[in-house]
This record gives sequence, structure tokens and C-alpha cells, in this order.
Amino acid sequence: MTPLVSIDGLRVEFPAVGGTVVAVRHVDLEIRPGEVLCIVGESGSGKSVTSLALMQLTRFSGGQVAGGNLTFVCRDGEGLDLRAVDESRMRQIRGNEIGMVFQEPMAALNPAYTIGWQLAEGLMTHRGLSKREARERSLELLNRVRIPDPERRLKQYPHELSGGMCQRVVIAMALACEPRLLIADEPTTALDVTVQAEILALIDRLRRETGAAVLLITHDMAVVAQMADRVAVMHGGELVETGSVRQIILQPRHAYTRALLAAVPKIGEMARRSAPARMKIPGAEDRDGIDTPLHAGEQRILEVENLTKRFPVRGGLFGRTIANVHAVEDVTFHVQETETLAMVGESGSGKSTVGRCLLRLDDPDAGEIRFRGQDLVPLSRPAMRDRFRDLQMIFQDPYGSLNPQMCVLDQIAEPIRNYGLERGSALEDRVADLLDRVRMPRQFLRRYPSELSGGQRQRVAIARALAVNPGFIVADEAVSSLDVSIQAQVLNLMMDLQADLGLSYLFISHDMAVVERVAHRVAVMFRGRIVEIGRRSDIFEDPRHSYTRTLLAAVPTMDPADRISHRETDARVLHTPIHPSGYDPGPSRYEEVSPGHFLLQDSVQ
Amino acid sequence: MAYFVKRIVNSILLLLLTVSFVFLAGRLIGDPALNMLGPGASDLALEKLRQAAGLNDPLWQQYFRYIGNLLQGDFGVSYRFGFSVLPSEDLAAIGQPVVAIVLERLPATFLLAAVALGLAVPLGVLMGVAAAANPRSAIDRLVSAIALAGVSIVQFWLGLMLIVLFAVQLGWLPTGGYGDARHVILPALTLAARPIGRIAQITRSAMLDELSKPYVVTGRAKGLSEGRIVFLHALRNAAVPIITMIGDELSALLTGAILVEKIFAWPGIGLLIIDSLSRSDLPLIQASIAVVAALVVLVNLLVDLAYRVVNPRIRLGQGG
Amino acid sequence: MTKSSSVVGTATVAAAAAAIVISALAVQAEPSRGTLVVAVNQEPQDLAAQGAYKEINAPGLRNVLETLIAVDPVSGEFIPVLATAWERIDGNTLRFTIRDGVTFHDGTDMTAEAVAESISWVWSAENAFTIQEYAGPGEITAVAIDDATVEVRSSEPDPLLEFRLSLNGISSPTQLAEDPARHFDTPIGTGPYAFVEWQHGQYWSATYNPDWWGLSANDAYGTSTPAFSDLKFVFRSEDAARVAMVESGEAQLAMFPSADDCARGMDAEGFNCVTGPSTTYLYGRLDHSLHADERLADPRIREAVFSAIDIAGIVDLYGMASVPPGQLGPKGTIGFNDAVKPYAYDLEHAMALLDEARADGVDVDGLEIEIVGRDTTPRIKPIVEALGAMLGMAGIGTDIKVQTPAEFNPRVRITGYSNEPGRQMMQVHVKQNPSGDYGLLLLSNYACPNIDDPTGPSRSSVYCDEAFDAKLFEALASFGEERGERMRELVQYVHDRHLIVPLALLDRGHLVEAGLEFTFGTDHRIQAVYLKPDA
Amino acid sequence: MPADPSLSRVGIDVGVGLAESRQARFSVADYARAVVQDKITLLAVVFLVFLALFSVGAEILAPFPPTGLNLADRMLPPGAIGSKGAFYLLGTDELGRDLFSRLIYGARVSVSVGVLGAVVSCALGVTTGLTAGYFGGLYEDIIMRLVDGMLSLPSLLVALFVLFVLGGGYVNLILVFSVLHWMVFCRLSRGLALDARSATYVQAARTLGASRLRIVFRHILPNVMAPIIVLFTLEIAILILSEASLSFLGFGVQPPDPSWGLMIADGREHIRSAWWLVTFPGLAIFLTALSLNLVANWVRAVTDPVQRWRWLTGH
Repeated sequence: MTPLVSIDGLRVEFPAVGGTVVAVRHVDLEIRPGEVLCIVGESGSGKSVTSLALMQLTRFSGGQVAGGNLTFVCRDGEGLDLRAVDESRMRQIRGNEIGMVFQEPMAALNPAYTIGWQLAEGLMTHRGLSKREARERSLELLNRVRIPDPERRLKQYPHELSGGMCQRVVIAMALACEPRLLIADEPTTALDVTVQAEILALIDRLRRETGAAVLLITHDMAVVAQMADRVAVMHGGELVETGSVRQIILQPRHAYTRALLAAVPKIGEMARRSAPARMKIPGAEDRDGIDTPLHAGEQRILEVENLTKRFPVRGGLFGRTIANVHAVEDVTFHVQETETLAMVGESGSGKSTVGRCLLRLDDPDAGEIRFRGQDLVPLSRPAMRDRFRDLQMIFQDPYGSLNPQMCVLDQIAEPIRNYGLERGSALEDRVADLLDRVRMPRQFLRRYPSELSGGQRQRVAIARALAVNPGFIVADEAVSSLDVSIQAQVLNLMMDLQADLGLSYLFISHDMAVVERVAHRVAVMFRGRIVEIGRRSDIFEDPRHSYTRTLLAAVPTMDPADRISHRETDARVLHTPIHPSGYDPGPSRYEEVSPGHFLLQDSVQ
Repeated sequence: MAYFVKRIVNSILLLLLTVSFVFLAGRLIGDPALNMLGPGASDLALEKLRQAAGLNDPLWQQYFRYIGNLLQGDFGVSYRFGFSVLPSEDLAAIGQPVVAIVLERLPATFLLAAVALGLAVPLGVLMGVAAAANPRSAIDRLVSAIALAGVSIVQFWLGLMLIVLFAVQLGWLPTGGYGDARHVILPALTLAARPIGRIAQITRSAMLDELSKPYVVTGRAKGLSEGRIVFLHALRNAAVPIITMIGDELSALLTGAILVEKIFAWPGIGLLIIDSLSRSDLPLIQASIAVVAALVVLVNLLVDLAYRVVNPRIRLGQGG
Repeated sequence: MTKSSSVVGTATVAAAAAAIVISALAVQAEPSRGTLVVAVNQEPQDLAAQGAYKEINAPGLRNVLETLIAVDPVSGEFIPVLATAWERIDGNTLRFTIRDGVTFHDGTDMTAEAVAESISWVWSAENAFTIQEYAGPGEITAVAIDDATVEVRSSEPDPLLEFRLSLNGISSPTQLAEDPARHFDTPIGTGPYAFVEWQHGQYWSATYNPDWWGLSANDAYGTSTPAFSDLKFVFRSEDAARVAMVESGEAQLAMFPSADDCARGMDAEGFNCVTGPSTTYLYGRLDHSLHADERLADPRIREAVFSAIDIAGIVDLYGMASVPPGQLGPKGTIGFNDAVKPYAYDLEHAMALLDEARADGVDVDGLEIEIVGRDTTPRIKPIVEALGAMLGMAGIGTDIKVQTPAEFNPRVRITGYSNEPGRQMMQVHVKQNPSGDYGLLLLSNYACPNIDDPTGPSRSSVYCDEAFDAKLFEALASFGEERGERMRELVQYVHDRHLIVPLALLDRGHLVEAGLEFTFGTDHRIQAVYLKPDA
Repeated sequence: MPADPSLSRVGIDVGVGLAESRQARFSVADYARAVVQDKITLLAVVFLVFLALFSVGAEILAPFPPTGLNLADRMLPPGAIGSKGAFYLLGTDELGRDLFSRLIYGARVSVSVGVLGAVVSCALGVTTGLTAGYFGGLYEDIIMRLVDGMLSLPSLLVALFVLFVLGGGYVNLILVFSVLHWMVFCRLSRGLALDARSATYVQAARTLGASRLRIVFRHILPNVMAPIIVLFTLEIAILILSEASLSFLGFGVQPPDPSWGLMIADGREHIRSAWWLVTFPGLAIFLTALSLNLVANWVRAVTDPVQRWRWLTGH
């Protein structure tokens, strides 16, 4: 079979401060008709640039295809050298013969125009359809990507749709002219895991229906395992390995591929283990006494009772509160000493708000937060400041949580100075000690955040949180923006610190696989409530709540045999937890299904 | 809607405050009657003017009377005819109502502002778009240079130079005054220089911003032409900052007209303000400042309204 | 004419054509030219008959409103206008014979009653019009004695009554009766041009009056019959704008160009600059003893200050001016003193005087004389700056200011400067002295002002001298040669006391389109009948 | 971590790479090199440096005194030799004063009005804006109501009126400018503080025990300096232009202080016979405003992550 696309010796260059940077070099790839080729790699590996080069889109961002051949076989069977065709011919190919789907579905749509307008636009450009024909075809397309209520959607603006819905629209747009190749660049990275499963299944289904080839770009090995026919692994702008999906997943040849696979936590690995366990990182040194993570203590360090947080929605003639977002609704849990309680749920489930309420970054509307026996809710700002010496937080975004204008020394010294704990050389010594603890070289003291990688930044953030010797740390999606290899290292560090310092964690995460690794106990949140809470084994091996089950089922597995194809592809309309003001949703009532394993009684929902 | 009710109430309060400020501050500059009549005036004349204008009453009485009249649309009468002339105690019978004087001048200023803006908006937007679509090209450099010159130039200086060049040396256009279309050209050009520059600058930067957004890549990936992407997609989204800027510039035009009207003897409200200041004609000063302030406030309101038309997010009442 | 004139020309022709059509019905002498456009330096405050005296108030108003008698621009004599003859009955009374067959622009006849009514109204103390600044010692009233005679009386003997009656225009009494407010912006007179409209901020205009009495009278004033079909007085406060209008052919006449522009006009092809002396003086008035810093009463310091001023330099700087004859009236004014010479510029003398005062313990170095001008005065800024620099060279400290009328005016009046004790101020003013007599001038500039009754004409004087005042009031009541003698003495008296330094006698200039001949007197009024187009 | 940090600055590899590029820090040397590479900005900077030098050292650098009288040398054209052999680079004015020297002294007046006005309004606006944005509540409400109100007034007109009442002059001018321009800084910094309030590093600072004022001035302020500097630079230019306009109308700086606007106003009546009197002060204002705008543009470009790479790479 002749390949649809042949890439041969691709080299892409970008101008940079001191000359040019080669973003991609020596890349040879081919895509055959109807197949799914996955390019997998971590950020900066050049995987996106490769696809942009194929579309001849790099030129718009200053990049230049400096070498190699890009051949694409058109619908009429003619093999085109894409580097040689002019821009107007290229426009006939883009959107018509090659469709493209992007990472941020919301941003990929023009916020100023309706969905219908944007769908029709491509059709009218390439197919010369009339307005009415284009509308009919748009409707058909929306039906095809399983968007509920498509008539209405046509008149809606992107911001009125959810992210998953937007991605379906983008896919519909990409497929509008029945392209022979669909490029999907991290199409599900920005989406919740359950939505990710739907979208991936949809892409797979559409591929089968239309016969289009798919070039799927992702960083997620599990996605690869479920979607790909063939896989190309990229690293540092170069292709390190290509092969069939079975070969790459089961018998990776290149060391980088192997490392990548090892760093991915695989759900189910922890079955029948009572305590958390470190990740195994090939090539990295193993620490002594590693596999003795702590068992949870008896003392309760934190008790949260009936926590409720609502955010007002204003509107009407005088800007009164007309409704409330019930972000956190009657949540009760506790954390024991030296224990990790993981709080899982999808975006909007309220898990982060719980964390923020604990530190009073948001003020709860009701409930009690007893920390070492003292209720934090009524505390004044200065009194709360005192509590921060024992209660710290690690934030999700390592790029945002460090003050860009402060060097590492000042970052870590900030709390020490604020509480007047040390000064002068003693302060510097203490900071240096902390740096040692998070395994960062001391020469980093004078560096600024921009000179650090994501993982290094998160280490600094951890060191900073440790500076006041807290007993409890809220880790809000602390590793989710890191590449998998880095994520594994940081997770191990956190577990080591827990063991060494006797820390308790509230570990907030959306990633079930990571949670399975680190948690003693797990609380599952859905629409503001904890729907199920229990020991890790209870949740992962005996999930009782339907949502917990959906969540677990949506997690892609690393088994190439477990293809996505059989999944449900219809979009579910998410009900946002917005209720008119005055609405009382009632208390959460639980049933204890086994000791310590509580299940929300659904009647409440 | 609620937002607009609030805005309008705020605006009215603001105008009331402004008028009060002007009224009270106006009293700081000494005896209004003397200011009007000049040092040569006899005390009898001064006294008559004070009587007729109610200047002998306690200040608070004058203030409340003024505000009361003002709420009925009566800004008082200009001292202009009142001063040489007081056959009766009734100033209103002689003086010209200042509202009439101000309204008489408005069309000229509107005409000037409209022509200047009509020149500046399309030109500025086109220049900015051309520059943003071809970053760092010769076109970009040229546009940036023109825009920078426009915002850096001293308006009245430009006016003087234009008069010398086009009216005197070349004799193509009249030196000033109000008349046929040819009279508008030089003052409008003078007035438009800065808005052209500012609109070009803001358009360029807003367009650069928009053109680097993912939906533009989507558009390109859809195979749309650059023209369509630039004008239909990006420009529509860049419209909000551009409209803000246009609103700002329109307000600035209304006050910038003071200098331009003076230099070109353009009988608009700006010239009226300068005249009334130099004559210390307080009622006229108060009325013209109030009217210009009201116009500027109105422009701001309209700009706000325009946002909502352009940006569907704000239209749904989520912004603000 | 420059290139752009063609379009203006077309418009003018069109307007002229229209005017011809209108006036063709009652032709006597058709105007040969179209619209005369005059660029004037400021918009009138009003166009009322009482304001006809002020050239600055209403340039061109005398084309519409006429006076009983006028000053001939060439001879300086009184000439008949609406009065064909007049005689003095006594010190208080003048009797005028009214011209027959004159009608106002509203069609009503100019009867003796109409004239009397108009005069009484304008000069009524009750009305308190600004013309009161030229009012004499008594109140002026007028009565019609018969159909052709009007008698004007002053309640006190008034040697200058003729002069005063050359100041006010005669306007339609019908208008005064029916719509007095319109009196101020819609003049209805008897002149060769009838008022048309006043576009505020732009211009006011008038159109040829085919019924003007002067067309048939053999003693009509002026050097020509009205040659223009319409008049348009365009307001341009910017000097450069007025000049540019003449240069580009938009206007035929521009008032008061700068000296530079006038000089250029002499060489230019399309236009000329016509200049001539005026009765307008630039002068400095130095605070004396009244509410002033006591050092200023020291005659040595006063003389030093005046000696430090290079009057010729100021004149040169002002341009279009001449060195004034040491006093505030031109030669020929009653009371003019030939013996009085301009204060001599002598820097060494000034410094010597200061040293002398210093030696006597006067704190000369602590002086800081405030030199202040009003920003409405033309070219005031370089003048005060130059004065400051000149005094500075003599070692006298100065502080120069150009103030708005709002700041400046109160400081000029007795009530204002009594609030500034210890003041050291030299006010720089421009003022006209059109009366041909020193009386008003001495009274308003040197007589002691009374703070309790600041209504007197001397309310802006800074000088108080009982002896002087006594002599002045004697002089004011005298007539004839005796009057002149007394005035001359007083002029010398104030000169020796270094109270006011005349800085320049201004020439006034006009840019005039080539081919247009313009005759004007010291009053510089722009009247179409003094314009002769030779085309 | 991206394989190549400079690539991520390009912002091509979406996600982590872009986030990182937004914080990429440039050394002083990078900026210096960028200035030198950008010839036009370099020229602007050199011009401003000279301007500052002249303003400060006018007494030493100006060949003649700015005031005084020299009637022998009136209205000499540029390059003329005066009666006593003095050389007048840019000619003389109607009092025979050297135009070049007056321009130098005028720079002191015009530039210092602009700079001082901008400094005072910036200090006022940034303090109120940052605290309003971060503290929120009633305080913010009051401040922002005031700001919105004052911003919707025609500022030139209000300035004109206030100066008409107070009288012109150097100090009054600066006062009026400060009162009428602080809102611009306030609105900007309040917006920046609002953004920063939800920024993670500020939330982090809270949990690290920093006081509210420390958060505002130690954490937020350094991170929002770039747009403030840009606005500050632009405001200087705007104030210099406003000063010229007001002085031209007679409501600004009073004689004998030689401000540039006043010099244009003075020279206006000689515009035809002595073109240099109007042309040079006008050019001086133009070039100063131009340079400030250029520098502001440059600062904006190099501190904006999206524009920066273009600017610095010269692409």
C-alpha cells in the first residue's frame, strides 16, 4: 500500500536569540491510508512541530522547514511535494484533504462567532456550498460527532459549550470536508479523563466510518496503547523509535522508550498492597529503606465536618446574587497523622476548593475545619497566619507558584523571614539544608524560576513549604503538569519526605493511577460532594458508587489489546452544580459499606 | 441592563459633581461681575450686574438656585450682553441663554470631530492591520513610524505648519474659518494625526495578539485565506481594544478641538470655551464644560454598549 | 493675489451678482465690487449703539451705525454726519441740526425725537453702559426742540461735549421700544451698510444700503462712495491667521499684522501694509505710595527705575511704534507740553541713584518689582520680559508676570490693591486717548482714588496728592487757552514725579489687498467709504 | 523540561513550553545587546540621555543665559554670527536671546514638568491601584468609583479650567497633572493586582505568612513593573505634550521660564519671518515624545513574552 504521507529527513528550524534552533531533525515517517499513527513524546520533543510542518503552518510562527521531503498523496492520486507547493494550493489541502484538531478546544474556536458560522465557513470555502447547504451539512456533522441538541448548538458561541463539546465541534470542523488525514495534536490533554475516553472513542469511530488516516500526537502512553496502530517515539527533536503498538508497548527497544513506559503509573499495579509505594525509575538510584513508607498513625490531625462553599452568581437588574455554584456541599472527612488522603475527581468536582478552604484561601460558608483540635474557620487573618506554620500547601502550577522576580534563596527564605525564624547566615544555612532535602544542588540558590525546569520548580515549592516545619501539607494537583518522568521523581520525593518527617498529606489529584500509588485512603468527589470515601483498596478494588466506577473505567490502560473502540461515544451533558439562591440540596448521608468505607446515598443527589 | 442603569446613574451624579465643582471653583477667582466688566467698569454697572445675576445672595442660595435651574435645563444667561447693558433688573430678558450659545456651536465641533474620526478610524485600522499581518516588514516599519509620529507630534504645532505649507505657501486650502468642505480639511487633518497613530498602534498590537491565538491556527488549518483570517476572524476579536481606543480618542477629539479650533478659527465649542475663559463669562464656562463633560461621558457609555455588540461574552452579561 | 484666490473670486462674483440683483430695484450708484472681507482681531462683545465708540469692541460697526458728528480721519476736525450743523449754547449745552430725509434700516424716519431718545438712552447713568467711562462731569440728556433740532445738555459744564457725542451711534428707537434685547446684537442704524447677521465665533456681515443719505448728499463723509456690495468682518484672533487670509486672497483687509508681517507686506506683490499713528499708548505705571512698598516713594529709586528703561529699545521691540513724547497724549492734544521729554535711558545714572539710596540705608537689593501685563494686550510678553531684563541690568530685582484679566483686573482697582499692602508693581497697559484733551487722562491716571467711593474715574490710579488734585479739578472746569495752560503745568508736574513711563506710541497697521486704497485717521476705524478700489 | 529552552520561548510547543516561555528571564546583557541591535531605540535612548544631561547641566552646557536682552542681535537666523561675534547655532528670538540656550533651559522646564507630574501621579496611582486591587472590598469600590468618574471627564478641559482658577505656573501645572493623571496608573495597577491576586505565587505568599502590604509591595509590585514602566514612559510624553498645549494657551508655565510650549506660542507671531522660533521648539517636543514612545514600545516588546522573541531575534 502506498503511504498517504511520507516524511523523509525532516528538519525544522526556528530563529532564536543567539541564532537558529533546530526543533526537529532527521525525522522519517510515513502514514498509511486508514491507519492511526501516534507520535509520542514529552514536551519539547518536537512532535507538534512535525505535524505543523506537515501542514506547512510553521512558516506562520517563524519556523522554516530547512530540509527533507514531505510528500502527500492527494485525493486525485497525485503525490505532492508539500514543500514545493505554493500557499494557495496548500490552502486547498488544509481543511480539505488534511483536517486538524488541537489541544485547547475552547481556544481553537473563534470566540466571536457561532458554532454554525465556523462550521459553515470551511464548507463554503472548500465545497462551494450555499449558506443553506452548509447549514444542513453542519447539522449532519454535529450529529455525527454526537452532540446533543445540535440545532441549538449551531447558534451558540464557543464559551457556551463545555470543553468536551468544543472538542467535538473542532473534530466536526476537521472532518467537514472528509479529509484523508486527520491530525490530532494532544486532543484530550485539556479534558477530563471521562471526556477523554469519549473523545478518543469518537475519533476512533469516525476513522472507521470515514476511512481517514489519523496522526495522533500525545504524551500519554496509555492513550497510545489504546489508539495506535503504529507508534513513533520522539525525544529532543529526533525520532528515537518507530514500530507497531504492540512492539513499542511490550518490547520497547530504545532506552528512552523504556524509561518513559516505566515512569507511567499503571492502574491496578498496587492491588493487594496496603501502603503506598515509590515508583521505580530505571537508571535512577534507589534509596535505602525505600519500600517502608509509613503506615498511617492513629491521631487525627485534621477533621473536616459539613464543609460547604458556594460561589455566588450575580445577575438581574441590581446585580444581586441570583444563584450559587455549589462548589463544596456538606463535605466531611478526616486525615490522620502521617497519612495521605487522596481526593480525586474531575474538574469542577470541588476538590481544589476543599483544599483552598483548609488554608482559608477561600472562606467556607459553613462547617468546621479542626486542625490539631482547633477550628480554623472563625480565625482572623493574623491568627490564620500563625497556623500556616503548621499547615502548608503545594500548588498545581510550578510555573505560577513561584514569584518570578525572586531567586531560589529568597523564595525558600520567604516564610522564614515572615515568621522571623532565622536571619543572616543561619537563614542561608537553613535554606541550603532545605535544598538538600529536596535533592537540589546548592548552586541553584541564586537562580531565578525561569532558569529552572518544571520539576526543579516543584522541588523549590516543596522546600519552601517545608521551611516552617509543617505537619500537614495540602498538595493540590502537585504533579499533574509535569512530564511523566519528572512526575515520578517528585512523587517519590514527596513519599520520602513523608517517611522522614512524618508529614500528612491531603493529595488532590485527578489522576487515578497516581492516586493509587500514593494514597492511604481515597475520597472521590463529584459535583461538590464526597460520593465515596475509604481505604485505597476499598475504592480501587471494590468501588461502589457509579461515578467511581465510571472514573475507573475511563482510565486508559496500557494494554494494547484493550482498544478504545468498544467505548461509549455519545456526549454526556454535564449538569453544573448551579442552583438558584435559597436552594437547599440537603445534607450528605452515607452508608458504611465496610469499616471506614462510606458511600453517599444517591437519594441526596 | 442593570449595568447600564447603574452606569447612567453614576454618570449623572458625576456630571452633577463636575458642575458643582465648576460652579464653586468659579467663585474662587474673585468677583464674577468685575471679571466680566473689566477694571474700567463703574460700580453702578457692577452693582447692576450683581443684582441681575443674583450674585449678592449667599453662596449656598446661588448654588441651589443654579442647580435647580440646571435640572430644568436652564444654565443661565451669558454675561456677554448683560454687562454693557442693563436697562432692567431682569437679566434673562437681555442675556442670551448660554445653552443656546453652546448648542449653536456644537454642530461645528461635531462636524470636525466626525471628519477627523472618519479619517482616523479606517486609516488607523487599515494601517494597524497591514502592519500586524506583515510583522517586521517594510510595511510594519512604515506604519510604526507614521503612528509614532502621530502620537508624538504637538497638535497645534502641526496645525501651524500645515497652515504655512498648504494655505500660505501653496495656497491650496483656506487658512481657517468655517465654510465649505475645503475649510474642514486642514483642521481635521491636524486633529486626526494623533488618533490615526493611536488607532494604528492599538490595532497592530491587538492584531498581533489575536494572530498568535490558536483559533487562527485552526483557521489556517481549515485552509482559509489569510485575508479572511485577518479581517473576519482576528479583527473581529481585536475590536474590543480598538473600540475602547476609538472611544478614548473621540473624547480626546472633543477636548483636543480646543487648540485646533483656536488655531483654525473654527467656531466650535472649543473656541467658545477659550473665549468664555478669556472673558471670564462664568455661566458660559459652566455650561460649555458641562456640555463637553456630558458628551464625553456619553461617548464612554456608547463605547460600553459597542463592546457588548462586538463581544458575545460580555453581551451575555458575564462581564463587567 | 495668490493662486487660491480664484475660488474665492468666483464666490465673490456670485455674491456680487446676487447683490446686484437685489439692489437693482433701487439703484443710484451700484457697488462696483463684491464682498469686502475684513479679518479683525477679535469678536465684538456686542454691536450696540453705545459701543460704537470702541474701535476694539466693534471694528466696522460704524458702517452700520452713524454718529451725529465724527472726527475727520485726515484733518482731525469734527465733521457733520447725521447732524448737518451744531453750535455751543453755553458750557453745558450743544444744539444740533438734524439731517433731513434720513431713514433707519428698519424703514423708520430719523426724526429729532428719535435722535434725542437714542442719545438719552445711551448716556443714561441708570443704564450704566460702559460708555460711562467717557462720560463727563455731568449727566448727558437730549431733547428735541423742533423737527430738525436736538439739544444736548450736560448737568455740569463740559468742554468736551462735542467729543462725547462723536462716540455714540444713533440707532432706531422703534427697536428700543419693541425689542430692546436685539439692540445689542442687531444694530439698526442709518449707515451705508445694513446689518445682516452675526454668526457667533465666525463673522458678522452687512449689506449695501441703497437708500443711504450719503449717496445724494453733497457733504457726505468719506473719500468714496460705497464700492462693495457686502461687508464681512471675520474674527481671527490669531495674528498669523489674519495675515494668511490676506495673503491667500481670502480677505481684502486684515487688522493689526505684526511688525514682521507688515514689513513683509511692503515687499509683497499681492498686498500692502498701510500704517499710521494711533492715539494708543503702551505705558508702565509704577506703584507709588498708596498701599505700596515704602521704598517706591523714594524719588531716587523711581528715577532709577525709569532711567533703566531703554524706551527706544522697547519701541524697536514692539515694532510699528514710535518713541512717545514723554506723555500720554499726542501732539495737538489740549494740554500737550512740548517741554516734557521722554525719560532718558541712562544706566549709569540709574545705578548711581541706587547706590546713593543704598548708602542712605535703603534696602535697594531687596526690591523685587513685579512687572505685570494682561495677556489680552498684544505683544505683552516680550515687552514685560524686556522690561524685566532692563531693570535687571541696573541691579533691580524683578518678577515678571503675564496674567489673565481675571487675575489682573482686580489688582488694578483701588479695592483690589488696597488688599495688597506693600506692593511693588509696575502695571504695563495699552490705552487709547482719543479725546484730544488731557482732562480725562489726568483724572483717571493720577487723581487720588477713594476706597470708600470707588466709583470715580480715578479708581485705578496709584497716586495720591492733594495739591495735585486741587489743581486738577480747577483745570477740568476751565475752558479755552486757560485750560491748556493749566493742563500743561500738570503734565510737567506728574512727569517730574516719575509716576508713569510712556513706553511706546503705537502705529497701527493694516494689510490691504493690492489696488485697494485705505485712508484712516488716528482712530483706525474700518469704514468702507474710506476705501477706494482703483479697479 | 523542554529539550531546548530557547525553543520553548518561541511558544511553538504548546503546553508546558509556552508556560515556561512566559517567564523566561533575560539578563541585563541580553537587553543591552537588544538595545544596541535596535538602532532606532538606541538613537532614542541616546537622545533622552542627552536631554537629561542638558536639563541637569543647563548652566554649564548652554552657551548663553536663557533670559535677558540683547536688542542688537534680534531675530538672527540659525548659524548667524551676532554683533559681538557670538555664534547662534539655532538663531535668536525677538529679544536677541540664543534659541539653542533657551531650548536647553526649556528642556529643563518641559521635561521636569513631564517627569515630576508622571512621578507623582505614578506613585499615587500605583499605591492606590495595587492596594485597591488586592484588598478589594469597600475600599476598592470607593477608589474605583473615583477613578472611573475622573477618567470619564475631559482632562485637558478640566486642567484648563483649574489652571484658569488657580493661575498657571510650574508648581500648579505639576499639581494639576498629578491630580488628573493618577487614575490611569491606578486603573492599570488595579487590573494588574486583580490578575496577581489570583496568581498562584500570590496565594502561595499568603500561605507563607506574608502580610498584606508585603504581598502588595514585595510580591506583586516587582512582577507588574514592566507595564507600569511602559505607562510611565508614555505618560511623560503625554504630559510634555499637555504642558505645551496649556502653555500655548497661556494657562501653563509662565514667563520668563522658557518652556517649549511657551516658546512656540511666542514664536507663533513670527512664524513667517522667523520660522526657526516655532520650528525648533516644536521639533524638540516632537523628538522627545517620539523617543519616549520608542523606548516605551521597546520596553513593552521585550517584556512581552509573545513579542519578545521576535524583537530579540530580529526576525
